[in-house]
Amino acid sequence: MIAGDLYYLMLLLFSAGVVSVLFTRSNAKLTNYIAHSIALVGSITAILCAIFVFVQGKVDVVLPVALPFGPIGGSIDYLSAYFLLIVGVVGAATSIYAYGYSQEYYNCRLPLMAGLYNAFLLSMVLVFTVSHVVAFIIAWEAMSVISFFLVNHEYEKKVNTRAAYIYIVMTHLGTIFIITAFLLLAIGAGSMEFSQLKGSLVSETSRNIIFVCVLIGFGTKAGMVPLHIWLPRAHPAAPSHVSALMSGVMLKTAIYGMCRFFLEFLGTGPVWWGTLILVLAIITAVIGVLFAFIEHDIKRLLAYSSVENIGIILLGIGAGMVFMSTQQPVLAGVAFSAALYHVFNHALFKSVLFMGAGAVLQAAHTKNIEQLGGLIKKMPYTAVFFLVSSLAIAALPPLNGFISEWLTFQVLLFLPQALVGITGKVFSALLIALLGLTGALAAACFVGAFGIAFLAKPRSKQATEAIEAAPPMLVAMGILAGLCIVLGLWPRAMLTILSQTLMNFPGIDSMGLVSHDWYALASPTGQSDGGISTATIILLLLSGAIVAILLHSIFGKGKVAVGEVWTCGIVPNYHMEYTATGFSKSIRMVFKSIVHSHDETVVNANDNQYHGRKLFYHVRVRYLFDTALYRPINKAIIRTAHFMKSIQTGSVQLYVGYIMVVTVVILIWSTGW
Amino acid sequence: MGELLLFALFLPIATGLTSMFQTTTAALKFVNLTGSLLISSSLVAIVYNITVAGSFSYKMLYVDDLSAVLLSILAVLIFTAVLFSLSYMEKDLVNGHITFAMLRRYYGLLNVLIFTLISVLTVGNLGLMWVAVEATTLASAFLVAFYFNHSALEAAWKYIMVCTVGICLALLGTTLLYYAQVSVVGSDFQALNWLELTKMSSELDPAIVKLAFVFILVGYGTKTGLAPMHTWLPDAHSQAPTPISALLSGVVLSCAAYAVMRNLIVVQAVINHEFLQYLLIGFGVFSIAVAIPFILVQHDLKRLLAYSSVEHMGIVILGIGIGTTWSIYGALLHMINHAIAKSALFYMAGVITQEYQTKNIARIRGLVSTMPLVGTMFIIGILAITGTPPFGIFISKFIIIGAAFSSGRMLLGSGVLLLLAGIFAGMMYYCLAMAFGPKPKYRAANATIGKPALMSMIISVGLIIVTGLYVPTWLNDMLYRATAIVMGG
Amino acid sequence: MNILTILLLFTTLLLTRVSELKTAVRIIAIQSLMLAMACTAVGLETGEIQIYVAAVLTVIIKAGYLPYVLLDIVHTLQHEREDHPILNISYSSLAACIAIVLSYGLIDQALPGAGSRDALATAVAMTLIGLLLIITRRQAVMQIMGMITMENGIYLVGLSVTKGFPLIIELGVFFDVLVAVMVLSILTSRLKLSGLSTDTSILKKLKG
Amino acid sequence: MNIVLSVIQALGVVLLAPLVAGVIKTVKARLQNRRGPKVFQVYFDLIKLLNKDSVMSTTVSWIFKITPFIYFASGIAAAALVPVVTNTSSGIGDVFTLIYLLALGRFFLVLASLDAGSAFGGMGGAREMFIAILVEPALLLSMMTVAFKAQTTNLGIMAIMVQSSPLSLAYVFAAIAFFIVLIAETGRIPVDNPDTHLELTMIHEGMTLEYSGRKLALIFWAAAVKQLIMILLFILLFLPGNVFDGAIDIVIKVLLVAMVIAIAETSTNKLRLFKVPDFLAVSCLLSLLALVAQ
Repeated sequence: MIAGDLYYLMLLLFSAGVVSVLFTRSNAKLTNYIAHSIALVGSITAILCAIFVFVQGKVDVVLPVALPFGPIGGSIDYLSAYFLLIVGVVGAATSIYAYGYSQEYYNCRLPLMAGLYNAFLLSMVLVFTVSHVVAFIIAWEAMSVISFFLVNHEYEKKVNTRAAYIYIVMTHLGTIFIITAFLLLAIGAGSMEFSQLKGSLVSETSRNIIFVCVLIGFGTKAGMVPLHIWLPRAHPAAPSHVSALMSGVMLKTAIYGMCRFFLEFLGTGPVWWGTLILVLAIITAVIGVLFAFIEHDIKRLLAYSSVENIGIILLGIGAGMVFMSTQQPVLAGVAFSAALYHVFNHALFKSVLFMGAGAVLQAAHTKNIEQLGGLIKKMPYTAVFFLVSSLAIAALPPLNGFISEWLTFQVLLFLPQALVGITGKVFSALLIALLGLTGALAAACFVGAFGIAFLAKPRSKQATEAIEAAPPMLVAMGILAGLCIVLGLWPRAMLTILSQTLMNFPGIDSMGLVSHDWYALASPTGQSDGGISTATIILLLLSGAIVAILLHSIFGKGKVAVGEVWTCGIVPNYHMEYTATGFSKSIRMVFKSIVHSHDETVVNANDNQYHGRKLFYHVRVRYLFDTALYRPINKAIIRTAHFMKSIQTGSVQLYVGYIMVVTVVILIWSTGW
Repeated sequence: MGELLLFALFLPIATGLTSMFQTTTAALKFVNLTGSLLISSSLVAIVYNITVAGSFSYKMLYVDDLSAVLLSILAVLIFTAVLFSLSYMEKDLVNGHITFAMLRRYYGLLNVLIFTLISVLTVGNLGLMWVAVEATTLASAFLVAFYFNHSALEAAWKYIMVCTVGICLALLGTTLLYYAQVSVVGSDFQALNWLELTKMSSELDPAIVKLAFVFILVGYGTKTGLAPMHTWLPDAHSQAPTPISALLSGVVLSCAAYAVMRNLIVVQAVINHEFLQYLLIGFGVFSIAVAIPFILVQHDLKRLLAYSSVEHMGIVILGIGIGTTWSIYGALLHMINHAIAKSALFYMAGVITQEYQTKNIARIRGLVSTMPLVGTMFIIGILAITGTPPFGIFISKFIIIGAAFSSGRMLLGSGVLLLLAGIFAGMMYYCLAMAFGPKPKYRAANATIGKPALMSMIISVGLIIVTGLYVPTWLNDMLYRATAIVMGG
Repeated sequence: MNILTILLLFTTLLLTRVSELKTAVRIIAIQSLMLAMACTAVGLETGEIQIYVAAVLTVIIKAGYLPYVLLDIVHTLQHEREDHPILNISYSSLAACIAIVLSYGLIDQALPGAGSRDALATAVAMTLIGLLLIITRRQAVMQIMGMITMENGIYLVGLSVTKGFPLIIELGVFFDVLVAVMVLSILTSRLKLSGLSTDTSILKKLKG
Repeated sequence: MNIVLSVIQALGVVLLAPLVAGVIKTVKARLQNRRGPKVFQVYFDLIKLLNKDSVMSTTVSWIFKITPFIYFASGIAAAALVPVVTNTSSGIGDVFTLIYLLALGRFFLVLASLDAGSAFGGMGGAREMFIAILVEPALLLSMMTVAFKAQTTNLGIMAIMVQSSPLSLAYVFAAIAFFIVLIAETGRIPVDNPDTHLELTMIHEGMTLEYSGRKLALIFWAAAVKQLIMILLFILLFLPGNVFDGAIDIVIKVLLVAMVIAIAETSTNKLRLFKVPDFLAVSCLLSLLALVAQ
């Protein structure tokens, strides 16, 4: 099997990448190029491996570890291959990007970072491919720990360490639920091999418990509200290409896990499973995008938008489960295709956005978009790629985001077939409306981000001095942005892969969407005229543009005078430009119950009231879930701990007393047996 | 073989005596290094013999695979501990914390402690085992009080008081067990030899045996550091010289657990299994739970580690209590992993406290910048001790939890997982606080760590990392045989 | 035999009432002597040599050497007496009585018909009262007393149910007791030297 | 075949859109007892603008330059999707496509408004986005009332279904709901005032403030197109049954709706910006009622 060999080669390469930094650590340049080249080759190998699996069928491999659980192996079926493909594509791009971006870190522990970067890719690959409970959990936790170190890489900033701490604790809590879910299945099956785990072997109650555990466990990793608090902290803290990987791929490991459980292990469940997921999903989407919209730190903004997109993906999964439980395989197939399609899309454009943010950060040394502006002239290519991916993430045609969003909408449209009755109808309608709200908010959010960061005049000195990013970074962004367009125009390619990915799972018929002509997107119900055609859309847009150009030039070529903006007679400067704060003000006011910003104050920095007033506008947003949920819990725990500590008073008499009491108690208790 | 055993018992005495007569630090170091090497290698030889030739009995001495597991721990820890002491204690000497006479006494007592530990693991008789266990307490008492400052004295006093009271109860239990044996066969017979006891265990009077086991469990449990008898543990660990803390939590606790197991083997034939399981599981879970608040809110680095020992002994006893093959296997493996990881952590804590001249966590900052290697290993160690993959402790923890599940105690399993998460949160919090953050101005500005100390840490950490992904076959088989012994097969 | 047990019980109860350390040590000595006599009594019954050895050892170590050492320490610490025990004199003797009742109950419950009932009950009571002393007394020396009492109690248990351990174990136990008390007394004198009183209830620096 | 039809139809919509705008203007003027401009005045305005030279700010980038074309193109593309002549246009007329095409135009227009770097532009853009965010769910909800019944989002099928079904309470609710959306989407009183340049109230005008000459013409035109599209959607999806047959019916309905808009505009006065959410909430509630009533 070529795929198997490629797999081992890939593992070998990534491990080599980890080891290589030990030898090259003296020379930063060398470290950068060698380590990241290895990562690049490894990622490409991953892509090839995935392709071969799709061509030749699933392969099984054995991992070189000796643990008291018997032989531990991996198996790369289509689902694994699909996610392997994602790792490969994004990993390759980020590796190229790293050539340029790592120069920031030449005197900031680059060897460590490069090594961890390779290890991170390795761990993610393993998570997607291993087929043994213990191996999965080891890979899973290793992934978390490695990314934790990467988040904490710039530990000179206290906030990063804090973020890393919250991240590792949250993810550890999540892992507990995952372990519980796995063990419950494993004792049912009497084996820890994935192939043996079957939901049919455990009781109904434990199936429900497993479902809840999976939801919490993987939901924590995915950043499902209200378990998302680590995400907007951790992602910005990591180096940008790592943030790209974390948002683009690592979050998807959770989706992968959910798919494994819901499609393979647990089997079809009651309707409330899917419904619960749907509810959580829509909450996640709306909350995420709201917080993204009011955010000024561009990387935090992107992180919150990841939360939103996870919500959209979960919508697909939830709907799919509902359809599975009501025996509608075709619709289930569509739903899961929508989810997985969006998984890939989000991996692409979110990576580009994070890379773009990284380029901006490198050029202007700030993540605060209020400080930026006018970058479109300084960094034209970055701007283009950022714009393309913004359009994609805003789900605008003719880009890939639109396709997956359209599919999701279709799925929700047909939801009443599963959730019959008026409530089902109203529920679905609300879901659609809220998804629409999410989409609009996302569009607004990225209009704001791009408009404030890249357009108009620079708002600070460093923004004025910004320069275009290094060629490798541009190449990396270009590749992925290009893929965004391709997948937007050529949905059939992805849908074919998806249909194969979902083929073998029970209760799913994924063939419905693959239509005969390359550009078309068939309707979920297969009826002839329910679908859309990307070709038509692009054609119409082009013809419209032509008409516009004709109109524009029909009356000869008019002169174009160039002049300053009229600002009531004052020389225009950047103080007059609209700010991100202002841009999101109205939304902050309408949704104040969720994104309530307390103490919005205007401060006069200049002590003289009348002459040379210098006004600053301060906003502090109250993060609902921190203040309302996590801080109280934290306080309570610490208080209890303080109280409990009073048992160790230091009095030896008391200590001996404990022994006496214990003895007597046990003696009395033992007489009962 | 018998000679080998005697040799192993004799060596530490010899080393101790010779080191009492040394006059230079160099000579002292040489003697102890060679001594420890010899002791460890002889122990390794014993373990090897057991793995190939099975159990072996010689006069009052008896070793089998169960002892072999503990002996292999002992072999590793004796070597690393002595190796670490070489540079650590010398630094104390240079800093003027101790005099040369004290140094000599240190090595003397250390070897006595080693002797008692070996004898605990090699005697074949519950009564003698009691004597040996009590002897470990007494031998280590002066080591706890080594610096003879106020807190050291206090710690030692509590250590002896609490432990001896506990051990007295164990003696009471042993006496009752003896009574049970005597009332079956005459007193002239192989008294308290556990092979005999195990043979006839089914004939013993359940009521007395139960009574006896309660006392024995409370007694040895005190030494094992089970809550609520653990109270001596943090004091002793935090005041003793660091190598001793490592030995205490690595070996002494494990040896006490070993004593519990030995008695368990005898009694489980007659006592209601439910009762035993509830008792042990109860103690185990309670120990884990009690450790949490002290780890969540802690100011003293060594106490932090000490409470983590309480937790881990809880896990071990829990594993034994669940009582399936799988769980006991896990418990034994957990003993090994914990011993190595915790000793490594204590060594690092020792170096850190020496460089920063404080045990106060709040004053320790920027480890990775002051001493990169130790800092990194410290983080790894903390991750390992909190049961994060891919390190050994995760494997054994996972096995025990898995056993809890497969024995139908799902709630117990996931509950324990949650408790462990609490401990993880606490440990990581302080670990990050110490490892990162700003580089201190004056403290540990130019940290100099002795080669031997570094070596011992590297060995231990290396072992932690290896055992995470690779459990050698001989160890695997040995553990399975030991498990069979504990199961009473 | 019975008389001896009664006397042992009496000495033990007496121990809960004294506050003068010297007296306490003397009482311990007497108690140990009683124990030795009990030993010999058992020896007379069974006629086993090892029990006589045990008796001799008891006399030498517990009744002779240890009290001597302890008295030594008590001399070094002037006018240290158990003035304010955690549980005052009358209450602690009340607790002692409860302990006796408890032990009788325990014996009847757990080991009916094992050895002589009174001896066993006395032994268990001594153990409990020993614990009680450790818990309710502040003075280091008094706690040592408590411990020795416990030891004696357990020894008496052994004596009354199994006619004593095999010799080798016996020796080991004696050795341990000896060393334990030695260590404790050294620590006590160290406490004294390090400028503290030997009031163990102020040893509360290490907590949490 | 379908493509050609739809392109023709799109051109038709484009050509007629200014007329509708003119009609609304005239009717409104008459209601206010003014003579008002001629019905065809809008065409003259556009031609005049197309002849003019234009001024461009120094700060703007290529975004500003291409926006008018994209805006216009998205308008035309959207127009092609509305099933006026192309009733069962397979694979083209899709609700979500239409909505997101309009969103595409808006996206760029708002970017352009930020591009010039003037306070008014930003303000206009921010408000436009604000309105759009609130309109989106209302629009979708009202559309769903029909789509759920038709079990598809293809406009053609939906239109046929609607035209062939009798008038019911559901349609009344849905129609009102969508009419509110229409007002908000096309930026008319009481949400926005299309013909004011008063800084504090303007939204759409604010965004286009920096445009002049032929680019402004394109944007105006596209806006008119968008308005006509919304009116057509209203007619086709929310007014079941047809009085006359074929094109006449649609024309008459369009004129009627235009008058209704004019009346609505004269009889109400502009809402405060933060009253708009309540206004749209009404629409959402009506849509839900319509759903329930089906």
